[in-house]
Amino acid sequence: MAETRLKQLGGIVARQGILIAFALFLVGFAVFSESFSSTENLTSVVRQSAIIGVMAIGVTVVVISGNLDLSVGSMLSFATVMVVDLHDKIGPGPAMLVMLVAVLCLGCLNGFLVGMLRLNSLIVTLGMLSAIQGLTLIYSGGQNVDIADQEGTWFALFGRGEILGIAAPIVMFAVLAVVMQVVMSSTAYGRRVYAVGGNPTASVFSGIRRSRVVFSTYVISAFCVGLAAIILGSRVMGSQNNVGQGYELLVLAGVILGGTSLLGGSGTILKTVIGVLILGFIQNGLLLLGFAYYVQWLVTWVVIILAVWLDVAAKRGRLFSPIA
Amino acid sequence: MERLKSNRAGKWLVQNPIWGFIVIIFVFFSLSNEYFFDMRNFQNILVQTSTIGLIALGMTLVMINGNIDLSVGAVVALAASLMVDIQSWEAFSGWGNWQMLPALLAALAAGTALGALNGIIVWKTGVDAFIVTLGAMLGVRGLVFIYTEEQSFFAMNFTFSDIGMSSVGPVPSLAVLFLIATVAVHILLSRTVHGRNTYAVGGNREAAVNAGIRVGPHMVVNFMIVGFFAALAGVTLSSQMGASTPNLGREYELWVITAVVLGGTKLTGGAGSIIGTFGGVLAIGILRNGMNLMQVPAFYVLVILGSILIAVLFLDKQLTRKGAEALKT
Amino acid sequence: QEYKIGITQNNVGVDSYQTTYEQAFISAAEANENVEAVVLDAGGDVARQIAQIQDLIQQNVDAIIIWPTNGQAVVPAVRQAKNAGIPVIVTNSNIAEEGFDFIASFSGPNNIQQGASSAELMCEALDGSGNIVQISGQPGYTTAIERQKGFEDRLAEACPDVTIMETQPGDWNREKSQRVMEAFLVKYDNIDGVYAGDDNMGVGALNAAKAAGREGIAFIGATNFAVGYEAMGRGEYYGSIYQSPVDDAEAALQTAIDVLDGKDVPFLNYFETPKITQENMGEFSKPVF
Amino acid sequence: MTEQTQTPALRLDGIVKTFPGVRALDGVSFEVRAGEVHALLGENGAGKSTLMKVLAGMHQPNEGRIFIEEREVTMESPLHAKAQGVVLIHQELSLAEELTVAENVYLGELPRKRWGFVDWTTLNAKTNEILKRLNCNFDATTRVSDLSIAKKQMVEIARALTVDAKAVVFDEPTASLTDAEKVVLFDVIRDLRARGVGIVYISHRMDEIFTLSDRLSVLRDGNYRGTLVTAETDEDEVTRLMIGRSLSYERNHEHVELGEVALEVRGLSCGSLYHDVSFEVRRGEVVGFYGLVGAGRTEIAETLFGLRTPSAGTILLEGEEVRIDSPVDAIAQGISLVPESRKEQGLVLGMSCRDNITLPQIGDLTTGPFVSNGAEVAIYDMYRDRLDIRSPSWRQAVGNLSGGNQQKIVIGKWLAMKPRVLIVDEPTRGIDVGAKGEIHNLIRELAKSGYAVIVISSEMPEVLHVADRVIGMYQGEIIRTFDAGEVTEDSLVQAISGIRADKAA
Ligand SMILES: Nc1ncnc2c1ncn2[C@@H]1O[C@H](COP(=O)(O)OP(=O)(O)OP(=O)(O)O)[C@@H](O)[C@H]1O
Ligand SMILES: Nc1ncnc2c1ncn2[C@@H]1O[C@H](COP(=O)(O)OP(=O)(O)OP(=O)(O)O)[C@@H](O)[C@H]1O
Ligand SMILES: [Mg+2]
Ligand SMILES: [Mg+2]
Repeated sequence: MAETRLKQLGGIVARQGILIAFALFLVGFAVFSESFSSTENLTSVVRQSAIIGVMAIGVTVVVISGNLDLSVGSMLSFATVMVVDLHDKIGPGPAMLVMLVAVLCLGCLNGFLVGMLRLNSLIVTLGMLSAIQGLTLIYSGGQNVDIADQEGTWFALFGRGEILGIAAPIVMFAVLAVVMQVVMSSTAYGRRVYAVGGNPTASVFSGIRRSRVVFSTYVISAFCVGLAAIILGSRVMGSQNNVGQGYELLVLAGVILGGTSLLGGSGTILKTVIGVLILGFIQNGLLLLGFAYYVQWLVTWVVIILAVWLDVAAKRGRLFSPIA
Repeated sequence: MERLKSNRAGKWLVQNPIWGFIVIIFVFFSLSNEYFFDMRNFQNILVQTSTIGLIALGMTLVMINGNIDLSVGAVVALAASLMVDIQSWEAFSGWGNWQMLPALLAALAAGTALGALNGIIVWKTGVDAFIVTLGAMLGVRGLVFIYTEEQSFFAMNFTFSDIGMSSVGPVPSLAVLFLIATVAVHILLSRTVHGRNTYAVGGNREAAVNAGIRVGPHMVVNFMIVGFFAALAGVTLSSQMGASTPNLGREYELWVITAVVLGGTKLTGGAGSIIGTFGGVLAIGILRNGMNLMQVPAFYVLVILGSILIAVLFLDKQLTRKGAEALKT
Repeated sequence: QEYKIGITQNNVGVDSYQTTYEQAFISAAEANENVEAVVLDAGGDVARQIAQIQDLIQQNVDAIIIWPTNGQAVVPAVRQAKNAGIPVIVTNSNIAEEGFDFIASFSGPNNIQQGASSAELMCEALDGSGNIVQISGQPGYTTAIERQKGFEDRLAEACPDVTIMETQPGDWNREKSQRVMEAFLVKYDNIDGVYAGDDNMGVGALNAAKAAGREGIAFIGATNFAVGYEAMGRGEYYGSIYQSPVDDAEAALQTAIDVLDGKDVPFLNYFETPKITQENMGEFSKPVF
Repeated sequence: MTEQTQTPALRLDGIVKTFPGVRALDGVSFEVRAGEVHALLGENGAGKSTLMKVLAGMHQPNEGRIFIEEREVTMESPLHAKAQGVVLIHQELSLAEELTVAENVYLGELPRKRWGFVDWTTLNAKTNEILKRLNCNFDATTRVSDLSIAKKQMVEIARALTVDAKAVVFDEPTASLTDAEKVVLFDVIRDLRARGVGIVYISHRMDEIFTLSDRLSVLRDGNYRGTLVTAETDEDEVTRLMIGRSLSYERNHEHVELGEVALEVRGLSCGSLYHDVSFEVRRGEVVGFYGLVGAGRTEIAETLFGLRTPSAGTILLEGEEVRIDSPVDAIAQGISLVPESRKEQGLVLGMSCRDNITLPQIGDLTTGPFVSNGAEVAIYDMYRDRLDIRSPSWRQAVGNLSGGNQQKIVIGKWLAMKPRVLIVDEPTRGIDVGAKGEIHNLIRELAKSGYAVIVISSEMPEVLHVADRVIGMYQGEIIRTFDAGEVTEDSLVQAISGIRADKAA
């Protein structure tokens, strides 16, 4: 009995190759860099990862439903510029509210185009990437924005403060991850998202309002971007028009590292969290080891592929792919 | 709409809606801007699109295979750096203009080799091409910076940039090269065994495996082709500039993919054509050129470009719509 | 006599400097009734900039002002313009020497000199000895390279006892720079000074140090931004280099007009970029960006 | 009969194949002689397809040996198997949609000219020859995506004729063929047999097995159960071997009290798909729709389920006119549709059995905001028992089940909705005889307990057996409605060929 339990456990662990990869990295960096494993550094990395992480949670939902969202990067720029700019004009509370509404509108637009009109999500969100970048520049006139009173505002809580002794970004990241994980795994809504991603036609034949489900995933994604913008704006206390440039691919990398398939229908939020943390720890670890930036890029190349390879190899039970 | 579908030209248009869109913007820019409708401007457009265009040719194959290559932008930079740097090596100083040859070979070989590397990793590890090439996008850029030590290179020999600016008869050489490559890849895809297998591998991988197509090596070849074209694009781009910079080609992958998908290639693989891709490339080129000439402010260019991408998809949807009888799923 | 002057800028909107430059240029052109300006933005892409130069030649403008996305790569396009009989004025950062034959004039700041000035500030702040870290601009861009080079060369010369422990790029991005600084702070507990390629990144580094509760670090930047100016006012930021995009833009336009008017213009037309520190900041107005 | 020799064309010995959690084949041995049609039978999930995939090199066996003409071989890959003369026609379509018919037929072996160019002339000529042999009325250059399912199946079959095969395996080739195409296929198979090819024929349709095969072997739960000479056995014996008991095939027409009209359709049309369709279904009644492929039956069902917008006509449920704009509306009105294509429309293949069964009602299975695991598993268990679904656990991804068990999951999914009107479109496609009987009984039972049921089927015995009334359709029109007593095979065949009752009489 106990033996079979153990075997089962072994089987489960073996199938979670990404966890093993994650553990290997942590150990590896800890061996080579003394400062890496300090609590200070570990929390610092998780805190830094919160921005990408929060966005990746939203994007995971979109990807599970079988679509892509490449607009999150420029949407982050837009949201951060907006919330920082409005902060001094109408106060932190209203600023966040207005920004969230604006971002949700963009999410609705994405959702309408992909969900209702059934347009190709890659091109739609690429188009939105460009359009939102333009909107941001038009909004700010191309200027950087800053918060004048950095010390006095309670807006500082989200990026710099602590909740119950834990850095606020980490708390927000964790809470969001847990909530979304539960939503995806244990609610009817989550089940519908998986169904739509797994087989859109069959989901319609099962009485699922496919358009609405897809629409909602983009709203969730946009909301997550809004949260990330609050963290980012508060952390930096300022913003520039291209802060989020390139984030779309980083976010997607985190999602895929977590094992979510781009084809839709599979993946979990918690694994995305792990994927994002791996990215964060690689970046941080390489920085601490003092590699030049281009060496960091090279190593990241190798490490990303190794991590995902380990994951897929564990799932299929053999190292090399069987295709001829 | 029904009448449109019934005649041959109409049917063709429904299959390649991008060309309808090209006609629209072409007429629009011709009417609204005095500089647009001009032979020299058309040549400019062809030359300007040739970079994205060359890469898009290879990308079409890879995407019909059901894969993707995000590392093309970095390969452009690598090939450009090799091309410009190697031709000024001491060793070849006595070769006259032939000093460009080893540089060209090195650049193309590097691109092809990196393509092969991507392909082999995708094949052997079974890791999604998206993640493999996303890694390579970063890593190859790292190689570029290591090789160039962060420097831009400049071709002492102006012949190099003169080639980039030269013309064959009335048509710029780069445009000619691009057109020839387009025809060649079109023939490859539509007439050869490899090309037809490309559709099979992307359309139904299991069927392809069962039919005995060696899917792995097949994909590697297509990755090599896209690597080759990305390198070729790097060479032509550097010859337009007579120089190279390590940051060359950033975000090209996104534009290339946009062009290919606009041209009707499916992300999931199995469908697509070079004629469509050519249309997609041209559409983006005309839009950019037209907006430059019309002096649309930079911020608005982004908004317009984004909106138009989406509009094209919408148009496509309208053209291919099945009508009231269709299944509502 | 009306001049049609085309300008292709590096990457408007990527930072406030470039945006303010563009606005200043447009308003200067509007103020001058003899000038009709064609304003283009290359979005940081060399290839697009070359295309824009070709488009401007196609439109037969009287002069082209170019803010090179890359000093080397634009040379052949500039040569093309020259061959078409259109004078070219380079602004903000210069093109490679090989291209000097094809341009009428350069107008802008001297980035090497700026880096050197920052090094001098650093020596001053640390009294000639200490350990510092450097956060550079986006790798591969001329401005970043020149400032880094100017800084490093001058530092070794002026105060060899100041050691640069590590240099990492901050990509002109405040958040990135903040992240880099957080890692530096974990790694080194003896940082005396930070040199950042511009104030935007400098303030990011400052944010990180403040959050970690580390004091006594001298922050020195370049291209004084409003945030940097304010931080200086609070006594948190040591100093920077004052560089006005408005001066930059106006100088470029004026140079172009002078060239067209057939006046004699110096080939290298540097404008002043003085050091600004907590002491003398009163002499400067707060930057508008 | 024909020149049967005694040398086995093909021999399998002690084949074992396991999947995680499943022992699909447990030491199966059997042989096929050259020049015979050897039928392979077994319940859904018995391991027939798996065995054939092992033979064709798509799966590697854990144990066991394969002999071709008494020579031991290992099948490394499908191509390798083909090279040894073994061809498998898949149960599921396996075509590249964007390519032409010819390219699919010769997939992997396109004839070449110099420089790797495709030799189109040879390719199309050779393909057209095969298509002619198969009596297909489409051309080699047609794109596969433009073909109907039946025609795609013919393309799949055409593949078997490209090589000089020693053994050809047909895995349920007739599941989506029309009667006319079946006749052609049987001729082709007999022709192959005459040429001395060993043929394995898998089907759940007894009539086909008895018309076509020389011998038959039975698998059960991955075990070999025995081989019989077809001429010396009967359905009952085979069934007993397959499922361990006889089937009582009582024709179920003791008169049921019909209730009021549950569903009435008046003058329903949908563009060119079907035209002016009117009929009614009472509670307690099973109405069968019979017709050829393309008659428009599926489209009517889809309209009733809210998936198509009718261009004219009204739908009444229990006397009240209703608007059904989407499946959500249909479900709310108590209509269920078991769709025609289980893979595309019925199932989310990557999801577990349980999740698929509960998908349409997932919103009602919640306690608080959360889906109740207990309620879900209870529903799964109930329909697993009722439909005899064979799956190692509810966690198994539906895609890993055998075809027949997948179909049962779809049926279970819609029965679980307890609908007022149940529409089943080709409900027993690919289902074994035992389960088929169960499903038929289930349909009758459901009707008896007050459901209104519509059965769309292309199998005449099925309609005749299960339906109270049969509606014959031809090219989008109802030609004739037969009451239970008056329906005969002949009149039905006439109706679906477009011959109206008045003319026929
Ligand atoms: N790839 C797989 N992974 C896991 N289990 C599998 C896989 N393929 C088949 N099985 C299991 O093996 C058993 C045999 O399946 P198989 O498809 O051979 O049945 P079959 O006899 O062809 O049934 P049917 O008549 O329904 O087609 C089933 O229990 C099935 O669930
Ligand atoms: N390949 C095809 N191309 C164009 N139209 C088709 C094609 N196949 C079918 N149709 C049209 O679709 C309509 C219905 O087809 P369908 O095969 O779904 O009917 P059905 O009665 O449900 O048949 P079955 O249930 O046996 O498949 C017909 O009007 C037919 O003309
Ligand atoms: Mg089977
Ligand atoms: Mg049908």
